[in-house]
Amino acid sequence: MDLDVSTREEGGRVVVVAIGEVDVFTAPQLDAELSRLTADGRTDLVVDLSRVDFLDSTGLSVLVKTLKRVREADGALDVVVTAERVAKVFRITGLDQLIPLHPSVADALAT
Amino acid sequence: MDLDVSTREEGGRVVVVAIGEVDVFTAPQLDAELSRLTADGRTDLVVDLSRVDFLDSTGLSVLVKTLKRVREADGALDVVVTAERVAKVFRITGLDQLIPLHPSVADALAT
Amino acid sequence: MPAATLSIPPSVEHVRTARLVAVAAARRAGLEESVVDDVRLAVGEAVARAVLRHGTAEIGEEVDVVVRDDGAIFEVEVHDRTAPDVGDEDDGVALALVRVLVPGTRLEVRSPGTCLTLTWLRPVPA
Amino acid sequence: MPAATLSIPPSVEHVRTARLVAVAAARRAGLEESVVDDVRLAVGEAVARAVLRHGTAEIGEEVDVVVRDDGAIFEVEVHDRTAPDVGDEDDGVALALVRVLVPGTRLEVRSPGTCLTLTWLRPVPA
Ligand SMILES: Nc1ncnc2c1ncn2[C@@H]1O[C@H](COP(=O)(O)OP(=O)(O)O)[C@@H](O)[C@H]1O
Ligand SMILES: Nc1ncnc2c1ncn2[C@@H]1O[C@H](COP(=O)(O)OP(=O)(O)O)[C@@H](O)[C@H]1O
Repeated sequence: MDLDVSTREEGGRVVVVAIGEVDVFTAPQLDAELSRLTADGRTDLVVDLSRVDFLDSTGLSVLVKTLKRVREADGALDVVVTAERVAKVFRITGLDQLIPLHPSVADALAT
Repeated sequence: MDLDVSTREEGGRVVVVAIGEVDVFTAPQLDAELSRLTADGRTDLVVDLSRVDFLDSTGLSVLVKTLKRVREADGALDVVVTAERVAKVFRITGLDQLIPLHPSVADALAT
Repeated sequence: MPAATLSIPPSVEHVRTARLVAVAAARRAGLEESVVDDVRLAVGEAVARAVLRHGTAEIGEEVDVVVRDDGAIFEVEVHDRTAPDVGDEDDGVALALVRVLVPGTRLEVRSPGTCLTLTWLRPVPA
Repeated sequence: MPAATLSIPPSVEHVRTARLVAVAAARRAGLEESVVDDVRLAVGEAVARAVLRHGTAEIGEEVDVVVRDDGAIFEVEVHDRTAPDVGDEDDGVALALVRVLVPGTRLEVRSPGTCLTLTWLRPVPA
């Protein structure tokens, strides 16, 4: 209801699209999808947050957890962020230093 | 902040565009603009509510008041409504029988 | 326990806050989006009525809104603190609209004011 | 009088309601939109922390949120009903984020629980 999570393949990577709000209530949905993918060995991930208008620390924790799993498997995690409100959460926690942020999926796939 | 009201001329009529929510707090803004226009003898009006996502009975009262003034001056009042949520308020009060509703400004001007 | 209990000052700028809370709770309760629209409008009218009555009666205290999501019903109570005979002219259209939107609306005297209770049936969970 | 007083059940689905109320009040207070973003995030973290503490301590009672807009300051108090020594592990990131966003954050014991007070300076009216 507040968050919609879907997955597709594009440019040889797995793109996970989140739409809505990622918070303490909805983050488990995103966590479930990312955990399912990494457990399946799908560790070359782009998480598209361009249609997410709110993200809290629970959402960041899901991404940090995913980053660890992806790195252990020599995979990669890129995140697409467009809303300044969301970008700010990455900046103030310093997470933008650990996870590459991109302005579009095309940009994330081109790296 | 919650409501923005602006006025322009188009097709020989005065088009008043409301953007936001028209409720008990903001309706006085719409009332002020419509009262100013009718007091100036501008009584051939189109009120564009296509970007209004909420309208309560206070908003309806402003339109009813405007309708009376416009009729007294042999003018006309047309209203543009696109959101079902807003259309419903007109329907359940029967105000759609008194005020012609249109799907677009172009349509309102063509009548 | 109510899904939300909200108190706001009796001024029209705060009516929107009550609508936001009621709509959020209605979505949580799983009401259809068209019913959520009715909740938004009816609660807005009921709270506007309460705020305007406080204005007429020159009562500065808060208006209270209680949202309940209990079993099969979704219910919103709007409490004002005005005497029942206050300003029955001004809130005519608002109250009429509430009654049309929410057939089971109850208006009671509940000290220290009046209480308008709006009730919706919740769809049975699948 | 507070701009809004809200009580919610201690479950994560209701945290969003508290964000909505705080954001509506912040806009009414005339805060800049970038500050409103900080209010949304910080209040969300503070209320999530309170709700999670209630979960850890198995306390079923409500979490209370009081929003004040008094003169030069805009302030949000989040009251939980847990003992101060409950679950200081789980709310680490949330609390750290609140402290970064809102430098004047105060965490106090206020019976029957803890109270987190977030304070923003309001721009002087033009
Ligand atoms: N917002 C954040 N910024 C930076 N690091 C974070 C953030 N959130 C979590 N972390 C780090 O990620 C790790 C795991 O996060 P946490 O959510 O606490 O664990 P888990 O995902 O196992 O529940 C911790 O080491 C924590 O410090
Ligand atoms: N929602 C509505 N539907 C139908 N008629 C309405 C509605 N709102 C107001 N009216 C009618 O419009 C007239 C003026 O409305 P009202 O707001 O009470 O007066 P005023 O605009 O002078 O304050 C009244 O006769 C009232 O019945």
